[in-house]
Amino acid sequence: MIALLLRDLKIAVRAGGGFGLGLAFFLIVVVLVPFSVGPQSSLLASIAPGILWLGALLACLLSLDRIFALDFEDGSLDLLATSPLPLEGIVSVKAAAHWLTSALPLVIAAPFLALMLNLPAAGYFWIVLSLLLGTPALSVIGTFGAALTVGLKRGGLLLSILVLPLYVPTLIFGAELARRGVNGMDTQTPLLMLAGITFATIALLPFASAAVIRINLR
Amino acid sequence: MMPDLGKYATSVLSAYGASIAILVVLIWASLARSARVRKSLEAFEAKRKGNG
Amino acid sequence: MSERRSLWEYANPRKFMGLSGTILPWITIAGGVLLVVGLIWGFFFTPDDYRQGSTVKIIYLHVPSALMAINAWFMMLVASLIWLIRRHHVSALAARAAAPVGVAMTIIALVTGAIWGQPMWGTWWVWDPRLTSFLILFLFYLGYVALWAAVENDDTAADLTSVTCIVGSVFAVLSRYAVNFWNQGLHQGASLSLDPEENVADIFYYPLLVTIAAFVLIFVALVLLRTRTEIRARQLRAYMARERMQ
Amino acid sequence: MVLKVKDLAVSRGGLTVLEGLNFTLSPGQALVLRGPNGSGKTTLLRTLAGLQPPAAGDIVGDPETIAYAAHADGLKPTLSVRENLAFWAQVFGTSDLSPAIDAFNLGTLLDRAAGALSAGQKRRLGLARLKVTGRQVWMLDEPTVSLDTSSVEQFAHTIRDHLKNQGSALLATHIDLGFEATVLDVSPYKAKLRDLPVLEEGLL
Repeated sequence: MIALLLRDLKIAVRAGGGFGLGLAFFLIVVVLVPFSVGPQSSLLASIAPGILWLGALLACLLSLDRIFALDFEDGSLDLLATSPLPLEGIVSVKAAAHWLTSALPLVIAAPFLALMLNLPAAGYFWIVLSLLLGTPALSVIGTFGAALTVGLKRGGLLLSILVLPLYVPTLIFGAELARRGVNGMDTQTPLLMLAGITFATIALLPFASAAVIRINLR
Repeated sequence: MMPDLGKYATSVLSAYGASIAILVVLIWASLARSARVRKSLEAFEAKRKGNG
Repeated sequence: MSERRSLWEYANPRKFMGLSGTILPWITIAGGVLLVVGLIWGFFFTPDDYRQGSTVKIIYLHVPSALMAINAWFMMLVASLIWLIRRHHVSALAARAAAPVGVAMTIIALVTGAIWGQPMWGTWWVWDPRLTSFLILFLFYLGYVALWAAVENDDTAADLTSVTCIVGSVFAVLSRYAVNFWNQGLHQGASLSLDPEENVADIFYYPLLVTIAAFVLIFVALVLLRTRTEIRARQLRAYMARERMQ
Repeated sequence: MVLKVKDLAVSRGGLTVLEGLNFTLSPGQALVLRGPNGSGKTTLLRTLAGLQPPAAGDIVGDPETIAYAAHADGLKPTLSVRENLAFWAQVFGTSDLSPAIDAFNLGTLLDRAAGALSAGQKRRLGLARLKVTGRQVWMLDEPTVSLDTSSVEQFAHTIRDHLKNQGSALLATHIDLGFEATVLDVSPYKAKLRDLPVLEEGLL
């Protein structure tokens, strides 16, 4: 399992792995926002939590189809499925690798982008906390979507259509947590819900993803 | 005959119109596909019988 | 009757085609008659509401379609579970057949809701939790239908969409809860709602029951018709696949 | 006996392609599957490897003894030969790479990226992967594609070695590899067309 994680990280970091593309996308989306809504600091500050969450979500989405596509094309997925590793573990590792390579850089970059959106410094903590807590759910749910569409031609758009509705609860509670935290409101409910969604998806969704991979490999 | 719908006539009529239109499209699409599939299946089975 | 007879017999495609062919005309006629009766009753023979005026007549379409939008998904969930557990092809095909009907019902619910909201709330769209939930449900339907269309092999498509339906159901319920929480401050008062339990008097309620029954029957008729079509299409594809092998 | 197949039927895309297969595989035995393209050899191997369920019949054997090698080698182009092999060794819980490296003459290529290898070299690396799995039953789908004559000889030698050590092999291949093997022609087991895959004939 750890070997698989290390292998995926190594491939992502080496040339041609697409590492950093999501981060660049996140940066560009957030930079485009002031161009589209105007440069007023107060407006930007008030929509910053939502923009950062939406940008992070889209950046995560962008790299989902790579989770299984390469392994499917070169035959590794067949070989992994017949290996001693349980498929549930394989999909969990894949989700973890996606989070480490695609989502974690976004979380780290978020405060700097928040700065550009004139968010008060006290809000950085909540932005980072909500993304840190919510993005694992995005990776795990996205892995399920990637497992559904593995092997499909033109699966990319379908993947987005399937995954985006599943992202709704995570987005709502994540952005709500960030917004409430920034505005100094009560954060307990969204915090608990977001944590609940993340832990429940990590615990349960790999079983669905593995089942779906088995179906697709038949 | 026509009831007096008052100032909301447009809303009510457009709601009825839109809903019935959507239902009609759905029913028409279902029937059209049903007829098409049925015809091609029958054609196929007739051809098979002819051959065998 | 032998002891082996059970409801599951109708999961056999041939039995299903026989039974559905017999009852389909009757259900269609009953549904059509009830729809005409309910809509005429509601449209011509009920008074206006003292606050909502004549817009109250929209409930005869809005409430049944909204109910069917949810029930169609629920039916798909049950059919998906039956397919995954008992591997009856009719079940998977019925789920596939129900999805476009559910889409249409969702659109009717959204459109009538928006048209009702325009004079009542002064805007076509508010991010009311209930309306928003239907919008999200619509997105779930789109993904489900798109997945069926994208996968070539029928059994694979049935398996994948079934899992999607089950996972989607959990997330749909979660979304409903999330949306409620997200817009709790702006929730519209019950006095101006299309929800029948909250503010509909008996005089509006009876024709509403008739249209609800009509929508249920029309839904069943459409699903039966479309399932028959799917079974035939499946049969045709099976013939074609076999021909290619020869 | 490491693998026993009873009345097996396998299907591809909902259609049964082979049926009524019965055979056993013993330690030290090689079984070569023959048959024209599209006859279902790959489907049979995938079924035996556990990637898809049988359409009918039984497969008796421990899936934990099987190492499967498909058409595609599952190599990562940005990883070196050594890294590719070491990864699969770790997945299968083994650690000694040298027998595999020696058997397929990969010693001089170890630090080259797998993406920079020729087709034949990639294939050799893919086959070396089987050796690092440490598993008893090898299932190979067209293993000699893009191998030159001397590499085929190396491969045949490796198989002979494996059989000598009480391993077994199941191969789908067209060429004669020059070792003693039971040949199973799958053509007679082609599924009869009478069975419609799902729905009954004459449905309407």
